[in-house]
Amino acid sequence: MATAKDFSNDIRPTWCPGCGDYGIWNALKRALPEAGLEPHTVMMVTGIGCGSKMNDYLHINGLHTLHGRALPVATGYKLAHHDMTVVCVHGDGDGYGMGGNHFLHAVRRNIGLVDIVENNHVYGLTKGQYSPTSRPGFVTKTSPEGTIDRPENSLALALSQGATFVARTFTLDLKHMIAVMVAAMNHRGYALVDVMQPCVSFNRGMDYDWYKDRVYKVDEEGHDPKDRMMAMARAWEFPGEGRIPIGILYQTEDIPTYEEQVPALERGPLWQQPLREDPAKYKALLDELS
Amino acid sequence: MATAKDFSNDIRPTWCPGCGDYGIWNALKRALPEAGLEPHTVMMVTGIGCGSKMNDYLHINGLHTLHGRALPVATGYKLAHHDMTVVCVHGDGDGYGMGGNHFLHAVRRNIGLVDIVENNHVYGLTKGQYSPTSRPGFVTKTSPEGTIDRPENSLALALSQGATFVARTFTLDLKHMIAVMVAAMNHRGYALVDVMQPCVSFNRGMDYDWYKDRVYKVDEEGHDPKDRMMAMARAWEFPGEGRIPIGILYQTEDIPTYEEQVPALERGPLWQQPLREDPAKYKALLDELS
Amino acid sequence: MTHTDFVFRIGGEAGQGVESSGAGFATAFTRAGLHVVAVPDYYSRIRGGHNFFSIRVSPEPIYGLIERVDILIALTDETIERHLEAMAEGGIIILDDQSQVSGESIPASVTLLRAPLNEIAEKHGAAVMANTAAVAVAAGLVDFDLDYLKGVVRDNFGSKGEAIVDANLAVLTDAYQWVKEQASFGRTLKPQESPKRIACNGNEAFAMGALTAGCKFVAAYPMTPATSVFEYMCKHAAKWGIATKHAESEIAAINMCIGAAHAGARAMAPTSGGGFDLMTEGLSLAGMTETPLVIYLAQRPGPATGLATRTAQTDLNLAMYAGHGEFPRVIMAPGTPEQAFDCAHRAFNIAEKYQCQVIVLSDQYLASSIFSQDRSAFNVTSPIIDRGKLLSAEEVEATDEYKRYALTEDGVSPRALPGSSPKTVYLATGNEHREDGHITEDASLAEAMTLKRNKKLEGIATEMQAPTLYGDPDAELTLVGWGSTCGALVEVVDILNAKGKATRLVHFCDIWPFPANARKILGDKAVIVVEQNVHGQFETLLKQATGITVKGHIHRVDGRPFTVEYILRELEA
Amino acid sequence: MTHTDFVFRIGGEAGQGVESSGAGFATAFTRAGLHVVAVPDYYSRIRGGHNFFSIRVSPEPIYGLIERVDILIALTDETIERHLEAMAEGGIIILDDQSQVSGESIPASVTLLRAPLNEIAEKHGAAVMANTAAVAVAAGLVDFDLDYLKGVVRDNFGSKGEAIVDANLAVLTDAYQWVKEQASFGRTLKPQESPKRIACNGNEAFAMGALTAGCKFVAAYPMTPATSVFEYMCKHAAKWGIATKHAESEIAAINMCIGAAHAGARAMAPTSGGGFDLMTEGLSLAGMTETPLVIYLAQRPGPATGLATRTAQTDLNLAMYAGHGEFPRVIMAPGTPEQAFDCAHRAFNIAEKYQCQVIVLSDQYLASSIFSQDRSAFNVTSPIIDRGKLLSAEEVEATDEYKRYALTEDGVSPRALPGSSPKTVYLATGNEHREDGHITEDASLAEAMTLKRNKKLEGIATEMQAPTLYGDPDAELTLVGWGSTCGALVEVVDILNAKGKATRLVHFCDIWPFPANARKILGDKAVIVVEQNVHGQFETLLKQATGITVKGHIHRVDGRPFTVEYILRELEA
Ligand SMILES: Cc1ncc(C[n+]2csc(CCOP(=O)(O)OP(=O)(O)O)c2C)c(N)n1
Ligand SMILES: Cc1ncc(C[n+]2csc(CCOP(=O)(O)OP(=O)(O)O)c2C)c(N)n1
Ligand code: SF4
Ligand code: SF4
Ligand SMILES: [Mg+2]
Ligand SMILES: [Mg+2]
Repeated sequence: MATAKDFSNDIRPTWCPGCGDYGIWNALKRALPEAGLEPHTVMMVTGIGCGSKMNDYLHINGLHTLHGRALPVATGYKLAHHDMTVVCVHGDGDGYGMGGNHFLHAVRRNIGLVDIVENNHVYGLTKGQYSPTSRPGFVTKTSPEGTIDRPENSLALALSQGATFVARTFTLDLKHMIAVMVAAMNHRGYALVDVMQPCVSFNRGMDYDWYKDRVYKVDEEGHDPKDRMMAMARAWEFPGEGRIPIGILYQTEDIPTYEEQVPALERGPLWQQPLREDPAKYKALLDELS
Repeated sequence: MATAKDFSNDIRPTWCPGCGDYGIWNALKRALPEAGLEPHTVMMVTGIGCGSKMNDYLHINGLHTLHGRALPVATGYKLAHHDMTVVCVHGDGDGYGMGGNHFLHAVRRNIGLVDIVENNHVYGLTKGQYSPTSRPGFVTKTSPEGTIDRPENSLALALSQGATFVARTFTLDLKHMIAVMVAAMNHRGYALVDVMQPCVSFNRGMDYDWYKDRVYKVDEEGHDPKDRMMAMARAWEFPGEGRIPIGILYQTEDIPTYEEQVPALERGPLWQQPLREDPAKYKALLDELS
Repeated sequence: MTHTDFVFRIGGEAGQGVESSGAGFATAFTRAGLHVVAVPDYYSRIRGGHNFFSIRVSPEPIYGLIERVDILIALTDETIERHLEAMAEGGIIILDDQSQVSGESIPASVTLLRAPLNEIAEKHGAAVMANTAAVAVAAGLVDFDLDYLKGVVRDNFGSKGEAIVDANLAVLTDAYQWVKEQASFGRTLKPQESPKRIACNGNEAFAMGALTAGCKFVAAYPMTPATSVFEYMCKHAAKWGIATKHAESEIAAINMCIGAAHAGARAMAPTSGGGFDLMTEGLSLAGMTETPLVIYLAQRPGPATGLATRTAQTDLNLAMYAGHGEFPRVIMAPGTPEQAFDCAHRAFNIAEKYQCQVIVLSDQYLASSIFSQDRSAFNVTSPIIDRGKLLSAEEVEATDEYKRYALTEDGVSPRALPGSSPKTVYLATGNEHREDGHITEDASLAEAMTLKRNKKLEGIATEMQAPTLYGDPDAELTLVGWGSTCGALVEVVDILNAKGKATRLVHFCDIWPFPANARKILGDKAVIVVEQNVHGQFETLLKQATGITVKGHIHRVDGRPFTVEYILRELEA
Repeated sequence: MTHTDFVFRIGGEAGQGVESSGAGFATAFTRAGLHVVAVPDYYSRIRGGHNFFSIRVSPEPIYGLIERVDILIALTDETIERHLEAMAEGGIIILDDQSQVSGESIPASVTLLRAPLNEIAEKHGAAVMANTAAVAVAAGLVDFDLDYLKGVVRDNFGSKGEAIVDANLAVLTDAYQWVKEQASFGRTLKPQESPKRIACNGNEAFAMGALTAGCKFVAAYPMTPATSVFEYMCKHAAKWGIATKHAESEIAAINMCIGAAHAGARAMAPTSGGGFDLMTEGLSLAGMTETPLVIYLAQRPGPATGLATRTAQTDLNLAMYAGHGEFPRVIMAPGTPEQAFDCAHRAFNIAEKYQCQVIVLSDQYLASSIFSQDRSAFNVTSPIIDRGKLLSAEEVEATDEYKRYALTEDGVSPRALPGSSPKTVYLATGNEHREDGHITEDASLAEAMTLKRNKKLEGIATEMQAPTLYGDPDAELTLVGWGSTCGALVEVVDILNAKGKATRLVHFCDIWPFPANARKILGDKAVIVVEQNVHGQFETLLKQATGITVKGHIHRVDGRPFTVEYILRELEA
């Protein structure tokens, strides 16, 4: 089995000291091997943002794409190389804002990939504008009077579209993070992992203590991850005034993944299929047009 | 009060004979005046698709935009001219597919506009490819083996994001359509009206009878449109194997609209504000940089 | 001027079978060894309106659309009104005998043939077969062997069951018989011996090219006039092992293609201008990550939705310059289905050899017009497949400190596919990067990488094919065209040369990098550039790349394709 | 060569206050009547790394960035390593006296001044004020009046409370006093009488221009280096009655702008290349519906994410040609904040007069470099506001059968705002349309509308300003530049002319439609084009528009701005 070291490289992250992304980084270095993966058996697809630089700081196959486009790139990748484990890592602005449409369609397709969203409720890399998950009234440079957009509820959105794995975790709880990530990596289909991640530079109102005071583990409160309505009720708790549920809110493995159903993939991964076919088939193409 | 005739022009719709869009057209011509509107007090913003041609066939202020972009155009319009009633009309491919991200963000903003989606569960104008709401297994030119995308549940999506008005109606029930549309036009905030619309050319499996056999009125079955969980449960009924709920699934007017909260609009509609300000204010701009 | 060609035109409402009849005619004539150019004209609507299909057929080679109509099938009365002016002397208009058209406005030189189309159709089942009856009447008028039409009916309706086939065959026979007793056109159209041909439009040819080039992944969002390329790939996907994804938008489509191509699948995204706009950020990402991609861009008149079902050459500049930042790209604009097929093969090879993006620029006219083409011209069985510096399994094994973006002399770095070995784990990023793929902001590395990427243009330039020279090589008058206008221009050149006005055509298929030898082929004489846009987009590029003098140009911007006559008229003006 | 200017450079990690110190210095010097050019150099990260700010100041006018550093403030040891090479003879490096830097590698001509920066800062509260101490030390070295820095501290920290202000003031005083007793730079920097100036970067100037031009609606998605234009508008929105919308994407942003502009609000979308890509379909819609729009496109090196915080001139072609279909557009590339301000005013007027889209092309260098500018050059109070053929309430009342897209001689149709009257109810569509706005597919109407829209270019062309001629008008050597490179080029011209090498500069702000009089100003001599891209994008346009001979070019493509020396070196090479 690989170890965290196998996934490490010598590049020092550019994140601010204290940034919640370090926790996610450490969790990934441990979750990946724990899920039985090696650097060349995973493809980590990221978007653009602070946290999307994740694959620059790992020894792993990586695609660092465009702001908001991690999911379609990952979908194309998965379809062409479906025995690779595909893990997306990106920010809330990236995944839920710019990438919202890809998010919703990835969910309903149940494409087999892990979608880790580093949710710091702000745009970090562009220096602190409000994000789709920002709390109402959040004062930023693009909302000097406080935001008036109500926050997006991404877990509820995923559930509403029949997501097969919906989870949340918190960057200060390494064990919890690892457990949730490993479960996601072993899941059949699309797995959403929303990570509560403090941004110490631009979202000081939501610091580690703020989160610590609010998070609670759903599995310690009799939650049934097979009950979609219960999951929805938990999802609606946050964003909100009260507590923040973490853990696996919902999971089912009864739904086939998208890639399981694509006829072309029955003969094996696309990337390994020969480019030339049985010569007899070619004539038929011309006959169709004759 | 204006009448249907005031909203009529002499252009003959290009829709196929029997298309469900005719019913929506007729309903609009009656709902608009019934809601107290006149051709110059409404802005009808449409996307691209069969049904999006709606404003070409009405005497009304219209903006016929791009595929998927009706909502942002309408949002900009509303912010600049907020005493105009803004009504979006577009197809399911337009509103829920290409425009999915705008949809989700419009909902959470509660921007004051009516969003009528002509949901024929197919792409009509491009001649019959499956849409995000198409039933599983639907055979089309882009899904010769049947679709493997699970259908989008747009009403559930809207509810998941705190929509303040979520309704569905059916193009064969003119009275129901008019009632729902008028309620939407009078609603405070974003109002989704999903219309079950047969496409007689490219979705023959879902013809008038197919819908008639399935639709039922939620208000006849003790539905409480103030109960979000109940609304969600109804929303999850369709797309699905069973019945199709129609009527107002959820409504609340307790949430302020987006435009009510924009400070700049306190002095009146943007388009009527003078372009020049009190001369004294200008010097301050230079002082800031001095 | 005597001519040996015939032009049939079928007009009616959308939904009346104009399209299927037109295509069926084209197939039948092609099977009879005749040359065919068949051009549809549709409104952006599903039913109603006025659509028509012009089928030009000739025992001699033909290449383009002309305006004259010999036999008009008027499925609606409006058809007569709209096309009367185009009727040839001695032309015949076929209409249903129940039509209320008085015939008063019909000149003496044109015959109005009132045929019992509906009657025959209804006799055998349903009025929807009136178009079948009309086609048989048209065939009978020129004494065309009915067996060819019967064959097409069998093929087209075969999947709908024996009963439907039989009914249509009966309609054909009755209508043919009827006309034989009633009327005939002055000339006849006989089958002839000839090399085997296929009848296909540009989209089918391009898609067949992509399929046989080993394209394994297609993501798209339907958009006229590119949709049928996608649909062709979907139709063949299961059997050929191609993953096709009808994506949620063109943005998703291009990014899915990037993912798939990065994995190692030959990937393609077909679209039109508006969809291409949405793909341009992704295009830029592909440029930065050096991901091979083929984009099929079928033009239609814009801006915005414009004329959705019509034709234009207005997106050359878009294809050339869209996508932010600077990276090499390739543009080809095939002039015929045969060239489209060929471009597909070349596009996938060039994309992989230079790890770049190839845009094949088509338009609605080429995309949906049917041309008879020599079957032998389509090398489906053994096209060259060149994946460039893609590392083989053995090469990967022999690798040591793999660098995906190694600075090389030609700018092309050896490419290992992720997952192929623990030795070739790497990052690809849209940020500026080091040779190993990781992010850098170092000034000299940034400069080196920028130059590396753009250096690839030099290699690509060696792949570009010279423009085709046609007509009198020493002629004073040179017409220059690109893309789909080729056919009409060839005929213009023939006509002028036949008239004694020495003319030549220089036609560009490969457009960017601008073919180095173009300047020599063009020579020093001033030229006239013919294209379907207002701004003279190709003209600007031509002047810039060659410094040649352009003494005039012919533009058509109403969404309709160039006809031979249109160009001749403009040349005279 | 003797010089009267000083270059200060502050280097350190992101988060150490490099940015605020640099900007504060620029303001203080400007208030002292001195000329300032202050240029930041940042990494795309929030903390750590190595950022620096170069502040050039002079009693004489200065315009560009130079490479020499007189006084280096090294907040980190890495700063010394990186900038040692740039140190002038007699230069001084200020560093903290606790630093472990040995000083061995420092040449004798450079002084290492170990100052108790942290000590002083900590004495008054916290180490974060070390940069304040360093600035005071630098000021003390050139005997610059401390009151100016005190004023800046008061303004900048005022909102944070008296205690913080006082602490910083105490740090300033102590550090200044300390250096006075320790060291001094050879020359001194004295305040001088001068016309009132402001210190601002290109983004602030452009945003202030937009604000005072009556821009009422801004929708954007944050993107470096355009973000601060949006943030400026957000900051002033409540007070000035501007609706600003941080949208879900650039696609949403441009389409929101189209909606708002259609309603009658002057609307603007600021972005950078990748965001602009996403806006291009909307741009095309605006072209078709003839909706006035202003887009501010601040360039940075691509493709894709490239070097997100650095500079380039690589998106000229993108601005020129992106968006499918053909429609008129305007491109301006201001060279200074003053020009940026002016362009904003002109852009909104031209957009409304011609119902077209104006793209103002900036770049990271202009966007974020601070220049002292004469206050009088900024006509904030009474700019011309020309809304063109926008119908007044009375005109609307007098209307009869209003046609939004009436075919007129100049291509511009009278524009009524929806809702203004029952008489002016109309449809605007991205499909081809009739004069009344409703959809058409008619061929001749389609042609007429295409020509109408593009006809507007002729009117627009009359609005384009000639390029600026600077230096010796009869010089043999002509440098041509566009956009932000202006300042460096002006100084190059001065230096060469002073050296006796007659040189002139032709600088373009207005780029498209290409200024008609440019050809005359350029004359017949061959030119050298200076720009920050690989492909020579402006050079191509210049040749195409003027036919002029370009005998050479200077490109810089490492993401760093041109310095005066860089251009001089390249000219010599
Ligand atoms: C099309 C486009 N628009 C804008 C940007 C600029 N941009 C870079 S990162 C970012 C937001 C980052 O926020 P988030 O995704 O939440 O990530 P974080 O930095 O908070 O981890 C933006 C707007 C971009 N790269 N591309
Ligand atoms: C960017 C873009 N991509 C594709 C198209 C082509 N297109 C036009 S309408 C349409 C789909 C129509 O489906 P829907 O929105 O459901 O409307 P309907 O025709 O069914 O009423 C598509 C894909 C387009 N106009 N723009
Ligand atoms: S800005 Fe916020 S999210 Fe980005 S690195 Fe710093 S702390 Fe982390
Ligand atoms: S294709 Fe379908 S949706 Fe479009 S007009 Fe015809 S019936 Fe209506
Ligand atoms: Mg974030
Ligand atoms: Mg539809």
